[in-house]
Amino acid sequence: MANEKLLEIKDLHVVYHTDEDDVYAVNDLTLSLDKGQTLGLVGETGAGKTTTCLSILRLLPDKIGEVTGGSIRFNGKDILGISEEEMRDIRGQEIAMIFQDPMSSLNPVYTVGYQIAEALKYHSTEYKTEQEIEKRVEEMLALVGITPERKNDYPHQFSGGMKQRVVIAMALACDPKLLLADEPTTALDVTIQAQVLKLINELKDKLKTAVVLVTHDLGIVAETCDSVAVMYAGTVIEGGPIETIFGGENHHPYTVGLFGSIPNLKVKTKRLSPIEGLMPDPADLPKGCAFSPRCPKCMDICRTTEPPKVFEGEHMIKCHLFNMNKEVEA
Amino acid sequence: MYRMIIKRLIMLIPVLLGISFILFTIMYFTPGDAARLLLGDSASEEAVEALREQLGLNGGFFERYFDYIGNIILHGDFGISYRTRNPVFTEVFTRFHYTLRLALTAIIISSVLGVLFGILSAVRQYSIADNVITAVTLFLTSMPDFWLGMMLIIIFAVNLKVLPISGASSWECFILPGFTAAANYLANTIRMTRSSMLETIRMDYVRTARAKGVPEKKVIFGHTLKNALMPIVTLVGVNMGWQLGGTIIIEQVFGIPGIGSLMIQSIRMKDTPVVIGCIMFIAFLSSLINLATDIIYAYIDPRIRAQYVTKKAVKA
Amino acid sequence: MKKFKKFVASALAAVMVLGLAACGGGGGTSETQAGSGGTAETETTANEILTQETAAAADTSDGTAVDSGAAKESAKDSIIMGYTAEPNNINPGADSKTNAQMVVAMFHDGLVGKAPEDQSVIVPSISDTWEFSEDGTELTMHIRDDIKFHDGTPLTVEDVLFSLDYAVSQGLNASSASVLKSWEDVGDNNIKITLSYPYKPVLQILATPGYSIISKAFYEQCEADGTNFGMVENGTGAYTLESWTTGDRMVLKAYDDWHRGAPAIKDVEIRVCSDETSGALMVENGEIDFFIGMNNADRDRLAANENLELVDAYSAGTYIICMNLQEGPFADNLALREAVAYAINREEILLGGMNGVGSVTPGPITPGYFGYVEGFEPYPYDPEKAKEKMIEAGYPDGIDIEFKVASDSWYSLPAQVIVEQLRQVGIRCDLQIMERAPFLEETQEQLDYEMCYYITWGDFPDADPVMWGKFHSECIGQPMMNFGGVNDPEVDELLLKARTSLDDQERLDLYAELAEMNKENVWYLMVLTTYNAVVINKDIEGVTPIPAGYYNPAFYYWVEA
Amino acid sequence: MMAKSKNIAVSPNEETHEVKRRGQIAQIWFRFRKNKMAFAGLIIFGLLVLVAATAPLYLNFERDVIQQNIMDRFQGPSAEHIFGTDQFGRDIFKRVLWGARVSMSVGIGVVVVSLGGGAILGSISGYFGGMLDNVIMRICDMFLAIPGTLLAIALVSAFGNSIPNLMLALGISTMPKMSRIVRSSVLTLKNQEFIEAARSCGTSNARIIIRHILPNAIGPIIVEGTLSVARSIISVASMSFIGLGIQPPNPEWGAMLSEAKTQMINYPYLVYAPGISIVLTVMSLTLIGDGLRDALDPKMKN
Repeated sequence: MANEKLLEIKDLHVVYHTDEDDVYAVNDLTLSLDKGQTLGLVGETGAGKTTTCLSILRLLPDKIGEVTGGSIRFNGKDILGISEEEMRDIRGQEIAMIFQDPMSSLNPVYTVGYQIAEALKYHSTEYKTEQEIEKRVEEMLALVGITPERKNDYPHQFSGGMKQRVVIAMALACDPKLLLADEPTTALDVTIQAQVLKLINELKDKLKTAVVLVTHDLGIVAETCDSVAVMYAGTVIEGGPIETIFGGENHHPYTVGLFGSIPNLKVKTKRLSPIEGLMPDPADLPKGCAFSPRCPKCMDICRTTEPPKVFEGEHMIKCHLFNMNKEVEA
Repeated sequence: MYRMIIKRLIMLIPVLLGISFILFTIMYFTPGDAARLLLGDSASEEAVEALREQLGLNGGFFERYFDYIGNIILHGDFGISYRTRNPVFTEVFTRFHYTLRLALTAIIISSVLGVLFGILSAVRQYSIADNVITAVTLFLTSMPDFWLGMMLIIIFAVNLKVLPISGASSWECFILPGFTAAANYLANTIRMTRSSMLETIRMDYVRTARAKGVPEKKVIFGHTLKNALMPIVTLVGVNMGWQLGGTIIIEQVFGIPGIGSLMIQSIRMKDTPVVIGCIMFIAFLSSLINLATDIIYAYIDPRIRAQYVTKKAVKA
Repeated sequence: MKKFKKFVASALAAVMVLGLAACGGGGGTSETQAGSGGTAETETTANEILTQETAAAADTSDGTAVDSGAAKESAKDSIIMGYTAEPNNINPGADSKTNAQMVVAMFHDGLVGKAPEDQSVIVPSISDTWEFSEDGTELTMHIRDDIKFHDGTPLTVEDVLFSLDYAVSQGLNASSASVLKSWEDVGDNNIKITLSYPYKPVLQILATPGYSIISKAFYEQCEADGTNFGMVENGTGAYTLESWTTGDRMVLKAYDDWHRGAPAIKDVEIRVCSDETSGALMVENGEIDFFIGMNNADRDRLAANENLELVDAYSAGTYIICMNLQEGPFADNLALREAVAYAINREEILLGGMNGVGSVTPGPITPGYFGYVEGFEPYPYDPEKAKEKMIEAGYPDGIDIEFKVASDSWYSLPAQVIVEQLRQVGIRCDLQIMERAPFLEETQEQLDYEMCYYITWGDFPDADPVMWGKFHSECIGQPMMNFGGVNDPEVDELLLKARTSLDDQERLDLYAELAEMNKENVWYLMVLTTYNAVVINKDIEGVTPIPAGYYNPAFYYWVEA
Repeated sequence: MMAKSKNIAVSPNEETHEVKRRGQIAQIWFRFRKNKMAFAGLIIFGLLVLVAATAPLYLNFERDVIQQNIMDRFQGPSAEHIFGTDQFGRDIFKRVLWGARVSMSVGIGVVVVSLGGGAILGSISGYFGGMLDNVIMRICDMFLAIPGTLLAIALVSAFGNSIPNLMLALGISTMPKMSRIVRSSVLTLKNQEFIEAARSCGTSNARIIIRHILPNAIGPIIVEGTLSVARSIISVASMSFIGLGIQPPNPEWGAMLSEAKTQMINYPYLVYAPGISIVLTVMSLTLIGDGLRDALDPKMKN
């Protein structure tokens, strides 16, 4: 089971065409996820995490966002190649997504019950009649800890945390094989964050759903994920099973920086060490390694040549630092 | 809800009084003598003077104004038309239904076509259809309505002879004027629908709906339109209000004996009670329509409904 | 145009018929006279008619003058008439405008009526016989006792006396009311009207819709219960008012007991056309059968339409340029007025301003009206002479003047041509196109203008009302009257003489003399007169030109459905 | 003493604003230029303005524009008269060209009146707030409840018919709307720090409004002003159409249409050129206005 690949992304390129420039949001991204596993997608804001999720669902903004290269395989099927009809069947039923901001993810003019039922209505083979759907909605609400009577309430009658539970209920209503959770807790209070995460974890175990958890909170990653991919400027710069990222010796300077910039209660640090500088403008990426302008260990080659992917078992690092002594992918 | 309605109605009173005062002032200072106009060119000075006395045109400004407004407040009497000697409201009501029919035709045309083309334009953004619609919209907003009316008459009534040129005797008579009156609002509605749709289509909840695998049609007409409609409802309401008072020149072009024609005629004849009566009536109606719009708005948007219905805030 | 030619021909015929009738000792009754009207050719006839009408009328004292369309078979019994302006009300005395008077005349009768074929011929109506006293100051009229109002109540002498009281108290009759001094019941269903002075056209006055006979009881009833008398009717006329949707239409039904015979056309609808253009299109498309108020711009097109006919009547008015004689640059500056007279080119004004419809009229009286001066020569168009006169007037470098005109196209368009012609000789006009209300107030009541362009108007085809109103000093400051401000004792005297004379030739001479004086002094500059054409479906017969515009469908019939 | 401290405190403030604004203008221009439609509008409008401004160089008002040649009336379009001649035999093309002068200048005049009045009322209302604001805004409400065309008609009837009166009447009838727009701009600015700063230095209210608030509120005002000119050109034409606007022989487009109204069935060519001129002008102004709005506030753009 662990070896069965559910999601495989290869060399994905996504460009946003805006009025002024072309924004290279995802560049040469490669990822994979096994069934029932949890992948943590980590990176700063603007690193392309959300774009990656949207690409998987093929929900990039119409006319603006475009996949310019690479492939996404879900359950062995090339998602980018299938028709819109087929894709719609996958959405909601096989892949579901939880968006970052629960406040705006629910349609204000429909009751929450209706919005959960909707996913079932269009896909589910299991819940067909109205009663079955109603029952399932109530079941789902109960599952996420909301009294089923509230299904007729409108979103504005719920608080943020409750809304996120509704969103989760909605996402899981059809028992999807893959759940894309795009920073599901960022917009929430810390206490509620924990509840929501716990909920996702419980449900994942219960329903055997694979999860892509997008976050920039390494603590969460450590708690929930089986593997991790660190993204920077639209590409994965380091990835592998959780132990290789949180343990191990060799890390990408950016990952090091990322870890350094969060307070650690166990290790006494005098002060946090933030990464200097800002993410490069994705419309105007620097030559060579995208991280080079900010990299404390930057070398000449970094500014001219794109770094190769260096593998160390399942652990991958995309950096010139490790290029000399490790096997290099062609 | 009722409190809101009552409050809004009460707030209307000072506005109506203000309107009456503004118009009374303007009409007072307009040259020309209503009595002379009524009797015609060849009437004698004495006859004119007698009529002037009879109509109460000889008093001072404030005396006449307070007389007028006093009658409205105390007796609900809006006076009689100097021109026909009929009560003002008889005059207004015999004309009003024409304007109402024109306004409704226009509003139906502009709303239905406006929303449809607006959606089409938004859904197929940057397509040929979108560009054509945008161009037509721009053209419609740039056209003086009377010129459009003239062109429509030349094309449909004179050359093709398929529609009547003027008058108000059958429903066909309202097609050309309806289109003419609708043109500007049609353009507005298209623009508004388009931008509102585009804005809503980008909303997270629309993405959520798509992520659930909701069919595109349902996404557009359910999730997006229902939200995008809200500003459009307001626009339709405002349009309706303006249509009632704004078809003056179109009524002139197409010879519809509506309230606009009555007002122009009354201004020319210095028929002050009718002018003020008409405008107060229109202002009152527009306010009612605005109120209705707000109620409809509340009906569509549960968030606003909640404000009026109950104050209970549900916390998790 | 076809119709126009036809009626010119018939007018000529009328001259001959009338001549015969006169020779035959007054044997002619009104219905034997063929259609005539206000053409230039008929003015002499008009005079003759006036001399012999009394005798003619007296001969029809059996009271069975049947002259309505009833005598003919009509192929269709309904008609839709279009009018560009709706009456403000149908109270006989309240609204002097043609549109109101036309409708009033359909509902009511006067003491006497007019022959449908010829407006200058007086025929019996509510009064079947009448007689003037020797000195012409007393008129005894017999009132028919078999006439009923629309509500079925019989018409009495009391109603007639009341109607005269009512009529003279109405503003619009002011100019004519002074002729009528008193009226009384003299028994045997006779009334006696005493005149202030001998006045030949008094029967013409009594035949205008302003002197309609109304029901006293009905009027008092309206007063009592607050009904708006201007929105209802209870006359004795050919039609009754079925319904009136203001701003849209009036629906009329024939009154089959009409004493002039049941009208052949039973249902009449008077539609309000928003403007001249749409009215023209409606008559073209057959939406209406009869259109009054045609714009000259549409004339050629309608004339060419083989389903339609134009019925042309000379307008009852003459368009005039007025220069303020009381104050401003034109007062006391004859040379400047002469400069204007030489500067205008009437033909161009007629073409550019009226689309060439009508004719140039140098004299003060409209063709077809009693008092029209034939062969009257105006100042020739001579810009060079005009420039000389400008120097003579003391304005070698030209002059800036204010030119006021009412906004209706038939005033404002010719005015624009005049402005242009005056500019050529150095008179620079500031053209002010005004709403009618302030225009009338400023130009006619306050005499607050330098130059304006307006119209004279004669309700009935006689020179007196027009000439008296325009030239008599007592009429200064009265609307539609002497707004030029002519103030000349000699003129006043001549006017009085012409008014009270019983000798037609003397009157004609006097009016010719006045016309000459007007030309010499350039008080009013007569420019043109136009046709008041109605456009009708070619299958309607019986429509004759009526200069004052009081068309009555009671006399019409259809030859084909 | 006061004056001195003002200099110290305010001048740098103003300068920085100046610098910022210049940068903004360049940015706005950049965004505007990228908007092809708006730029096309600007070019069309520019050409129209050029035609209007230079008309006296190639046309003689008396000889070409108002002189009648009655005998040449209603000549259809030909090489000599490309849009034909009107009922007084005047060349329609030349009149339309000259009409651009009249239509545009009156249209702009109307906006100057309404913008001027609106800026004064709106800024007073927004800046001082309270009772004054309430009174001004309620009066605006009353005026807004009266249909604009009708108010203008009534005002022109009252004032009398002339170009200044027409501009005044149309200006007054659009003033309430303008006041509201200015007021809302002022309201958003009034509590910002730099205004507080100016106020704390004792700058007079009038100076704050004129030097600090209005220049910063200018964006939406310019947009509204541009669109307003477009609407005013239509309003002026409408007024002329019903005979209450520009008086003959002055060639204004609406007045030309009004003259053509009775003749349009026989000579439809009379209504084409003036109508299309109006559409073109209004369209170009609308494009510019919309473009400016997008350029000033890129967030608004879809």
